[in-house]
Amino acid sequence: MARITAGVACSHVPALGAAMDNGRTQEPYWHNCFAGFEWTRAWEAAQKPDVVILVYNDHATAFDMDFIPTFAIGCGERYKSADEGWGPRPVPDVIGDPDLAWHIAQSCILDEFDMTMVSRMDVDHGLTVPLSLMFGQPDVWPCRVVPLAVNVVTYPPPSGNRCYALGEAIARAVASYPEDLNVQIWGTGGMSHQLQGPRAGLINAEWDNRFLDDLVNDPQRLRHIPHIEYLRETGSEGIEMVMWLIMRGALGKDVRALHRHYHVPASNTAVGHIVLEPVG
Amino acid sequence: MARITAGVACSHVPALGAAMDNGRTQEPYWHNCFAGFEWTRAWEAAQKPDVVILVYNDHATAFDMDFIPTFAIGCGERYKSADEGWGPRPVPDVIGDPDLAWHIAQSCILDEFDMTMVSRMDVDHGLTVPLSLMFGQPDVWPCRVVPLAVNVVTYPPPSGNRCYALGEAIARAVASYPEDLNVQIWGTGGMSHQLQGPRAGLINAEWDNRFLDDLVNDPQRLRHIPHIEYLRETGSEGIEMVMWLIMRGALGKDVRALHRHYHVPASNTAVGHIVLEPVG
Amino acid sequence: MSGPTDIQQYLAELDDIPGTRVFTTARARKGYWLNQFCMSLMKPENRDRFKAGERAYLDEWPMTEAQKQAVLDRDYNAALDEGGNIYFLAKIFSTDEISFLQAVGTMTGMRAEDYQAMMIAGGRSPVGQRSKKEPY
Amino acid sequence: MSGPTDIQQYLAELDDIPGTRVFTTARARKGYWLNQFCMSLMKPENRDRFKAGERAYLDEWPMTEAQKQAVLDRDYNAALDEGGNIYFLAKIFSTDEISFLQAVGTMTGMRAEDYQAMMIAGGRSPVGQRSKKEPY
Ligand SMILES: [Fe+3]
Ligand SMILES: [Fe+3]
Repeated sequence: MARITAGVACSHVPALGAAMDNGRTQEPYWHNCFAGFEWTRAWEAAQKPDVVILVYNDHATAFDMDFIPTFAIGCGERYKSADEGWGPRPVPDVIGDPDLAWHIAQSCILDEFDMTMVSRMDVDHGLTVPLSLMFGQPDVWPCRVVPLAVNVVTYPPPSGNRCYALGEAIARAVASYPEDLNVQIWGTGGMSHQLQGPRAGLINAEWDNRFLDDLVNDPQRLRHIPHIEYLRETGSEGIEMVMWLIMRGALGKDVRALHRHYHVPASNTAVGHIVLEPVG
Repeated sequence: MARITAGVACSHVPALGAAMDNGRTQEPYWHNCFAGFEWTRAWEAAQKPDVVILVYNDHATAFDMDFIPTFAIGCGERYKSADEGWGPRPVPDVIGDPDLAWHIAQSCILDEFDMTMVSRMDVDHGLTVPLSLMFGQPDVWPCRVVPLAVNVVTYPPPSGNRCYALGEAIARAVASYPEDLNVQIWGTGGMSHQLQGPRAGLINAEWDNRFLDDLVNDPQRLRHIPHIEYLRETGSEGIEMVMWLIMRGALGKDVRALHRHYHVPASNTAVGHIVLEPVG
Repeated sequence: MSGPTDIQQYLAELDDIPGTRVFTTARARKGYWLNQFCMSLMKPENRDRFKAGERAYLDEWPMTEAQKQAVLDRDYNAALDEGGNIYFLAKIFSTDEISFLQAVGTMTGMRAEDYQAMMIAGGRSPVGQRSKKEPY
Repeated sequence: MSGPTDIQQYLAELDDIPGTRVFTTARARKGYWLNQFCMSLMKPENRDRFKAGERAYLDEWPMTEAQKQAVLDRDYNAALDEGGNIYFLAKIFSTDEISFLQAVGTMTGMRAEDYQAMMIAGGRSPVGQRSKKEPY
C-alpha cells in the first residue's frame, strides 16, 4: 500500500533556481539561504521517495486567462521545463506517474473535489525550483512527480479550508493505492512576498514564523485564515501559502518537524522551509 | 437583483438539431417528438429570459483527453458552433454574459466549488440543440448564455449530490448579483440512451418517468442515486442526467411542473423534457 | 456521494454491465492516440486528407495497428476495446456522413432496419441487461 | 471558507490594501490582451521580433494605447492599472534580461540600490501598510 511518509514545504522563488543554475549558491548573498536546504538534501537522499505529489502554482505558463483550473492534477507521462521568457531552466524532464495521478484524481472526484485532469503541460519555476532545492542538480530527477497546480493568480483562489480538505482527500486516495510506494507531498510558494506596486518588498517574519509554528502546533487555526489576512500581513503573493495547507492536510492530525529554515531575502521573498513527518 | 425564474431540462440529441436544420420536423418520425416542445417555445417567447445558465457536457469537442475539467464555466464574450465532423450547425453565435459568469465563478469558488474558468471554446450540440428546441430558428438567440460544461465522458463524473449542491451554490450566486436579471437555468442531456456496444439502444421509460416525477416530488432521492444505477438502468450515456440535478438544485426546495414531455425515440435516445418553476 | 467511495470498488461495478465499455481512465489512456486522431477530423482539411488516403493518414499517428485496423474496418466495438470513446469516434462516422443511429446500430450485431425498428418500438429493454453477475 | 462568503464584500476587502492591485477578474478582463501579448514572449522567436521592433510587435495585438505605452515605458505600475498581472508581465522583464528584484523594485519609487538594501535588511515592514481605511 502506498504511504505518505513526509511533507515538505518551501518557497519556489525563480532566483533560487537561477542561483543554482549559474553556480552562485556560495556567494555571500546566497550562502545562508542555501545552507538551510543542505540538511534536507541529505535526508532526501536517504529517504528515496518513489513519488512526490508536488503542489505548486502555475505562474501564467501552462495556463493563461483562457483556462483557469482551480485544482489541476497532472496525469501525463512527462513534463518539460517551461520557457518563462529567459529560456527553459536547464533541468531534467519531470517524469510523471500517470497511474498514481489518475488514481488520486478519480478518488478525489468521488470525494466531491472538482478536479481538472491535465496530461500535457510544461512546468515552470513553481515546480522545478523545489526539485532543485531538495535534490540538487542530478542528470535525472530521483523520483516521479505528480504535479498539482493550484490557482493562486486569479481571485479568488481556493480557501485555506478547501485546500486543507483536499490534502485530506489526497491522503485517503494514496492510502487506497495498492502499490507499495513511498510518497511525499510537498507544498510550495510563499512565504511573505509582494511582487507588485508601491508596497512591493513587504516581509512579515513574525507572521511567517507563527505560520511555521502552527503547521505543527495548530493546523486547524491555519485552515481558517481568510485570504485577506495573507494579503494584508504577508504581501499579495503570500497567498501562495494556502498551498502548504494541502500538504499539511495530507499528513493527518499530528506531525513532528524534522527540520526548519527561514531566511530573508531571496530576491523579493522570505524563504521558508519545513520538513514534517506524520506521527502515529 | 437577479432571479432564477425557471428551470428547464431536455435531451440534447444531435439528430434533433439536424432535423431542425434540415427542415424535417414535420416528418412522421419527428412530428410527435417536436410537438412536445411547442408549448415551451411559446412560453419562452413570453418569458423573455435575459440569461440562460446552460448546463451541458462537451462531447470531445472543446476538451480532449489533455484537459478534462469537472466543472467548466464559460466566461467568454461569445462562442461559435463547433464543427463536430459534419461542419458547424448553422445557428447563430452564442453570446455570453462574462459579468454574470465571472460573478458565479467567483461566488462558487468562495463556496468551495473548484471551478475551472474557460473563456475561449466552441460549443457543440450539447449546448446548441437545447437552444434550438426552446427558441426555434431565430437569426440571433434571444438571450445571453452562461455555458456550464460538466464532465460526464471520462469516469468518474461528479456525483449527483455534488451536482445538486453546485446548483444550490449557483442559486446563492445569482441571488447576490446586483443587476435585475431574469435568469433561467437549463439542465440538458439524457434521458435513457446507450450509444455503444452490443447493449446500445437501451431505453427505460419507467425509470425515466420516475426521475421526471421526482424532480418535483422527491429531488432529495435523486441527488443520492449512484452513478452505477444510471448506467445499469438507463444506458451508459444516461449518466448525463446528473446535469439535470444542477438545474434542480438551483431552484430551491419546492417546484411546480409547468410542462412535461417524454418521447421515444430520437435516434438512439429517449427524449425527456420538463419545465419547472420555483414555488415560494 | 452515494455508492462506493473507494475507487477500485466503484470501477469494478462499472465492469459488471453487459455489452458496455465504460470510458474509465484506463480505457482513456489506452485510447489516447486513437481519440486524438478522431479529434483531428474536426477540421475539414483533415477530413479531406483522411478520405483521400485513410491508411496514409492513420500512419501519421502513433496508434497501434489494432487501433488503425478498427478504424479502417469501421469496427466500433473493436475501437471501444482499443480505448476509443464514442464521442471521439463520432468524428469518424460524421466524416463518413453516417448518423449516430446508423453507426451505433452496427455495434449491436443487428441489421440496420432491425435496430431502427427496435428503437421505434421503444428501444431495448433493460430486463436481464443490468448485470453480468446476476442478470435482472 | 473563513472570511466573507459574499463575493462583493470579499472583493471590497481586497481593494483596501495600500499600494496593491489584487488580480481580480475585473482586472483580468481589462488586461486580457496585454496579458496575452506577454504570454507570446514565451517563444524565443517572438522575443526576437519584439526586440527588433517593439511598437510594430505591439501593434499586432488588440491592446489599448495605454497598455502599449505602459509596455514601451516599462511602467509596471501603469501596466497593473491596465489589467496586467505580474506573472504575465514577468515575460517582458525576462525578455529584457532583468530580474524580478530589479523589475519589482521599479514599482516602489525607490532607487534600485535602496530597494535591494531594504530587502537585505529584512524587507518592508507591514506596520501601517495593512489597510487604507484604518492603517495599522
Ligand atoms: Fe510562486
Ligand atoms: Fe450528450
